[in-house]
Amino acid sequence: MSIDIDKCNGCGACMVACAVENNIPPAPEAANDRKGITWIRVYKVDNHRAYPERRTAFVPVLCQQCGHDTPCAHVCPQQAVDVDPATGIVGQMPERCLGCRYCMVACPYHARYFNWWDPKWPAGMEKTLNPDVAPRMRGVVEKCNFCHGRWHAAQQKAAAAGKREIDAADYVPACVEACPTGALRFGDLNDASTEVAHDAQRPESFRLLEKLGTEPKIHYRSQRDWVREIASAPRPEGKDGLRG
Amino acid sequence: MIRGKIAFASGMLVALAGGWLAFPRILYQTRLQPVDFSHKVHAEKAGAKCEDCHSFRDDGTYAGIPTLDKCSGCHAAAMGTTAAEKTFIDQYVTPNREPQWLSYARQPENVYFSHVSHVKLGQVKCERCHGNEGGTGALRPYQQDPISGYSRDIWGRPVNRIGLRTEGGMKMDDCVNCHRRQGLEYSCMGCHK
Amino acid sequence: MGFVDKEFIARGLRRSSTGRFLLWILPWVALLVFGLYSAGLCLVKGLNQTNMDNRFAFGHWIFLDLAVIALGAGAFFTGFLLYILKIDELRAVINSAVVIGLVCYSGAMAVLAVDVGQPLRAWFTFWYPNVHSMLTEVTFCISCYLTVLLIEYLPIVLRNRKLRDVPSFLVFEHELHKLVYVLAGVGTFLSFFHQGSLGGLYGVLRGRPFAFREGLAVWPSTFFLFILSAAAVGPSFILLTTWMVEKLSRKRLVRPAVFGRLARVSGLLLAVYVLAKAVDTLVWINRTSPETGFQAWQYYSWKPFGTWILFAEIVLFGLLPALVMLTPRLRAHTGWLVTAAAMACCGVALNRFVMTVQTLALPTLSFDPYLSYFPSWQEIGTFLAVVAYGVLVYSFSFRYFNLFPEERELRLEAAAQEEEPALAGRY
Amino acid sequence: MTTTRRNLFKFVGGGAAGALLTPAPWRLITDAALWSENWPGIPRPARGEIRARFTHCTLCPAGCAVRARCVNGQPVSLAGVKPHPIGHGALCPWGIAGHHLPYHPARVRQGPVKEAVAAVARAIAQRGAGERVAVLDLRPGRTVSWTYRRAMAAIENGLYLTPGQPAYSIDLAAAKTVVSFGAPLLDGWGTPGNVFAARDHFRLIQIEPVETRTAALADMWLPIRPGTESVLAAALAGETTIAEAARVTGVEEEAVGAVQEAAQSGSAVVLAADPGSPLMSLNAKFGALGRTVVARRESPLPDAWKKAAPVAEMAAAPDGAIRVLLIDESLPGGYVPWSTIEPKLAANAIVVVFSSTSEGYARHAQYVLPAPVYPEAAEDIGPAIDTVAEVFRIAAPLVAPVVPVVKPGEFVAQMAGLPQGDPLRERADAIHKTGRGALLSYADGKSTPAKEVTADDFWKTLNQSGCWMDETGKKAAPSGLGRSVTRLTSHDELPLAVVVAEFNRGGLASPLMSKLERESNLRMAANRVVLSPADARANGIESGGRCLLETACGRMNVVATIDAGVPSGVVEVAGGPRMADLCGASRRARVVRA
Repeated sequence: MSIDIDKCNGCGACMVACAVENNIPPAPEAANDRKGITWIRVYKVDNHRAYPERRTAFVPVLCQQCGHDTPCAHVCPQQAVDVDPATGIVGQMPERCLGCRYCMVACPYHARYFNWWDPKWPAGMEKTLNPDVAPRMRGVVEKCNFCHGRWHAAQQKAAAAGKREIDAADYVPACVEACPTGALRFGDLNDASTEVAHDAQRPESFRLLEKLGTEPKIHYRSQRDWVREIASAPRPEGKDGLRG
Repeated sequence: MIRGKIAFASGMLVALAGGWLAFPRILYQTRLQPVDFSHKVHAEKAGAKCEDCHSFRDDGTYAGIPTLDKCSGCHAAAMGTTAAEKTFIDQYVTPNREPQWLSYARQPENVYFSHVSHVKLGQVKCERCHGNEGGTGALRPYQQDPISGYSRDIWGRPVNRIGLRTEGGMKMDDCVNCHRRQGLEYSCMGCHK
Repeated sequence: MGFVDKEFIARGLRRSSTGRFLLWILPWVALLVFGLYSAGLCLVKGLNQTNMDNRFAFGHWIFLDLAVIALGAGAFFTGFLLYILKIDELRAVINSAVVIGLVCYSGAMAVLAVDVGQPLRAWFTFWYPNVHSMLTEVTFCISCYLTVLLIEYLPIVLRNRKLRDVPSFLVFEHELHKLVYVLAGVGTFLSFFHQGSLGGLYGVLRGRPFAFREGLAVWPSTFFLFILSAAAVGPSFILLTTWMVEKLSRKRLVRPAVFGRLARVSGLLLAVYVLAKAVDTLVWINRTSPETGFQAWQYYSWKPFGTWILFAEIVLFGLLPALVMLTPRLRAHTGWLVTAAAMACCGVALNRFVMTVQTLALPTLSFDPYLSYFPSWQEIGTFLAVVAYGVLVYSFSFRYFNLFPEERELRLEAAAQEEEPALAGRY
Repeated sequence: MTTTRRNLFKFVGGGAAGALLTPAPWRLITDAALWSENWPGIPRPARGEIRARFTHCTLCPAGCAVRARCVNGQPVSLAGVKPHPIGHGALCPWGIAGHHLPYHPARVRQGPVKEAVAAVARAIAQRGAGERVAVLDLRPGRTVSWTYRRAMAAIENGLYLTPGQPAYSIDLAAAKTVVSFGAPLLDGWGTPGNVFAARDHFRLIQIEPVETRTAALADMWLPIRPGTESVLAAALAGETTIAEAARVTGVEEEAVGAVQEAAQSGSAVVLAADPGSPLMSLNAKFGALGRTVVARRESPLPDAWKKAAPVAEMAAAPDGAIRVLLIDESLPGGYVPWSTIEPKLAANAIVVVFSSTSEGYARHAQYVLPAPVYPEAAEDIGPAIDTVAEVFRIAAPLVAPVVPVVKPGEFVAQMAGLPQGDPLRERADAIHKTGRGALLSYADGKSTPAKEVTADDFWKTLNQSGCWMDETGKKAAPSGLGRSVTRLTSHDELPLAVVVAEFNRGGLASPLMSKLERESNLRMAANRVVLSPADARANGIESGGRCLLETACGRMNVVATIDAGVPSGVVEVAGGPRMADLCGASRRARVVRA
């Protein structure tokens, strides 16, 4: 996936679409931005300056689908996390997870979320749940998996046509489909002909905490220098500028 | 001392008897299907083929057990003379009430199973998993494990799956075994949702 | 009840009256009940009862588990010294050590069971183990070692005055005793491993450069540091507890020589540990961390965790107690001895704290805030339950079983000394 | 003595040993784990046939085309319609979760319908001479709006009131430069898809006191002192010197010059946060009229509807004259502060509001009647502010109302004794009769000339999968651009200027909005304000602290966030009815500790 930060206006459509698609319940009253569940979260990032030099950018952060010794996958004690060799997507199995949260500690991108509460929808709203995704139970970890429900549907459609390979057009994650500004793009990075593969090659393209060597598969890009800075490690003097 | 040994042995005996004989009986709760339906009759008399009712939709999804309108198509009025049909028409067709069929082979919610990819791509026969349901004269009672909510067909007949025939169950292990043999085992996400 | 109670107390040992004993355990029982209640809340209502969150996924439970298990290391290490290295003085404290070990490990396991979101599935780790995960290693070793401890605890129980009446028990106990060397060996092996993998738990986190360490083969340096530190403070903790029991029961339980020996072992290992830790830290600051793009200095610029914490961990609670315990003159004073032991224990606890809490508090993404966390009363309560449980198990063991083999002799000697002058006067 | 007891122990021991050799314990352990995977309380999503249905979103005047993914007819997710010439398949977060609204826990579920009908009838009958019956239509330009106007024409002394509706639309595609005075261009203004499709082709100059989402992505953001926009406008118009403007507004001179240059370079357009603001008259100066700012076009009407009450604004209504006020708040739109409405009401006035939320006028009305919510109601949406073509689009209901609702249109029509009928159908037929334009079908993206389909097919397609468009009409210059508003009454004793930084139309929003407001800090919750460190310090407020937002009209409990990105002397707030009522005409406030 590739993300153009200069296009993102931080509307949050991706976050809502994701929650709708993946049957993520609305948070109970007690939840805050550290106990909620947002498989994709758009962070408000700024240049640490005061008014009027302050400039803001919006950075959608979802599971970075790390390719090389995936931090979460190799710490899970009971194989609830795996990396699909075919797609490279990091899968999380809520029904295998025992909720030890070791994977959350291991993830540098905070892209994993724990079900602190039982999933609850307002009366009647459970009618609007997506049949292609199973709701999770309390006490397990979950995360973005590029809308595997849609992946299944695409496969099923292909199978009905007697094909094993899915048609790329049939498989687009909810956030990408929902993005009104076209900041998010999705495709096969290994296929040089795709848009995303091309985006990844651009000079202004970067990945978060690349030096950790986890080979994330989300390629961000921005023309603004200070925005590209966010890819590197934190600088303490900046911390006052951040809103918790 | 000898009395002690007897005590020990008898205790063991009781436990063994309970665990092997009584437990399997009390574990499952048995329910009857709402309608006394005969695949046999429909196949032979009506000459229906499986896919007439258990059909695929255009997007590849599987319709599963047909809904009432499918039945009403023919059974708007009694076609035969059986009591079963009469009750079916009186209780469901006329009031247009969907019968609550009990699905023997319903996988748990977290499983993604695509019939079309197994039947079309994998060339798997229906009987491979469902047995000869289509040839039966009556629907067998539905057995469910109330704790796990699994149908007994999913788990397989033996309570501990000891001495289970290769196609005896539809638990994950059974899927995995077959997929392994064919080298079609990719990732958890392949079959879970 | 009273007379029954008396019958259970070992011959030749003085124990307080049943009434006073009940008085002593009462508050602990109360604490236990409260703790069980808060643990129940976490189990029934879920972990939303805690103050942990997605960013502080590990909380004070994990920190204290690590600390407790490190302190409990006394059990395996004393066994190792006694049965494998044949340091015979330690026979005086081995029983006590076993009980402490048992308490620490079983307590830690209990808390872990509350800590995981789905305890009913915890056994999946045994059924579908991921061999690459340090946590798998920990789970296997700890649960195995817990069984070992139980088997080691059994003879102590069976040697109880009343239970001896059952002949078969006596036989069984005797058979077990033959096993003790094997058990000590197995226990040592298992413990080395899980102490290590507890360290590995953090060392392998390449996503958390503050914790990430290089090492040998699959084991990061923290693996070995944890083993060392645990082995070092184990004896200190035994020393500390024995001393406390002596004070509380107003009895002499072991000879001074035993204290000295424990202190020497502890001090020696601690010194080695401090050295290793220092080297490791330098490598980490100058190589490991910068290579991941994180300058080590910035970890310590997020208040309150300044460099002082590094100093406290290595020098104040590491080097200092090591020196004290290694200097004969200071070691001679019980005061110094106990203080040093206590400091050593604090040092390791602090190390576990840094590894758990500071690791999570520090930001990884440049737009992360620096996080703080304070446990909820349910979390604290749950852990107090473990403390209470520990005190109770130990109190009962101390009352009814012979934890300190030397205690009887020491009493007779003391009595003899009192009678001396009278005899002298006769002739 | 203990043989019996000991044997009992042995019996139990044997039992335990035996049990381990049976399936029971192992099976139970497994079952317990399986139980934890689907234990009670986890809902089971309904399975069934999955099909796409189409409608239009009525949550804002943009009326984006929507493709709903339905399971057995029940919508489970919404998305835009990709091939759409205006929407380009984009939806905003509110629209994406719109299908949750019928089940919203805070929805108004019942109301005193009979009593309301009786009370209104009585009041109309008994009202004195000159006492008015008024409908306040928060979303003018719909077909039902015409029903109201006809009803008000049918009733003597009827008044049809709106929050004000621009007589123009903006042709962004034709614009090379957009000078926006705080219009949330990239965050809810007009039709999202249309704006973003045009975004790459114009230069955006955002003139705004704080850095909103729009300012953050603008090509040029001019931080301006709140309330001094008119001065800058005067300078752009050449009515004052640039130096003077710079002094008053705090915008650098060269910046002002640059804006002037860009604006005069042709094909520029000036936008204002309030579409009716006098700032819009700048467009005449820059020759935008008829090019980027064109006359708004409404789709054809049945001739029978010509007898309709004129459109008036609340401010224009005589004081103390309104005896009966019916407020259609079923669709959130513009909001007239209560402080503006109150003086217009007669002493014994009856206020009836049709709404699904208790947040808006429900707080002031005697009778609150439950209105249908999207996607329950059959509505149509007038052209959006950035729609140049003539359009007619129907929001076909996707679910049956889940609570007993009152349709405001029918209520008013009955009250006024209008002839029965389906206005939407009548209008559709009228449009079809003209034979102009084309019918766009969403299912296949095909567009067929209206004259090639029968009236019934026309109606069917409009309701199931499409809209009517006519792009052939000529661009005309709008009239009455920008009304002169009553001077803002400024309360100088209040230290802080209120700036609405979070665009919020009010009305119900999906519970999933918690993802944006509470589970992340992406959007400002209604009860939050943002202050500069200086002002926070001055009032002893710490970040996350509870405090009171005080204005001339009242006070409100809020939670403060401190951000160095906010200029001192400014308090950022989230919009919405409560805030509108709180601020009233003035835009100044004070924040104190609670």
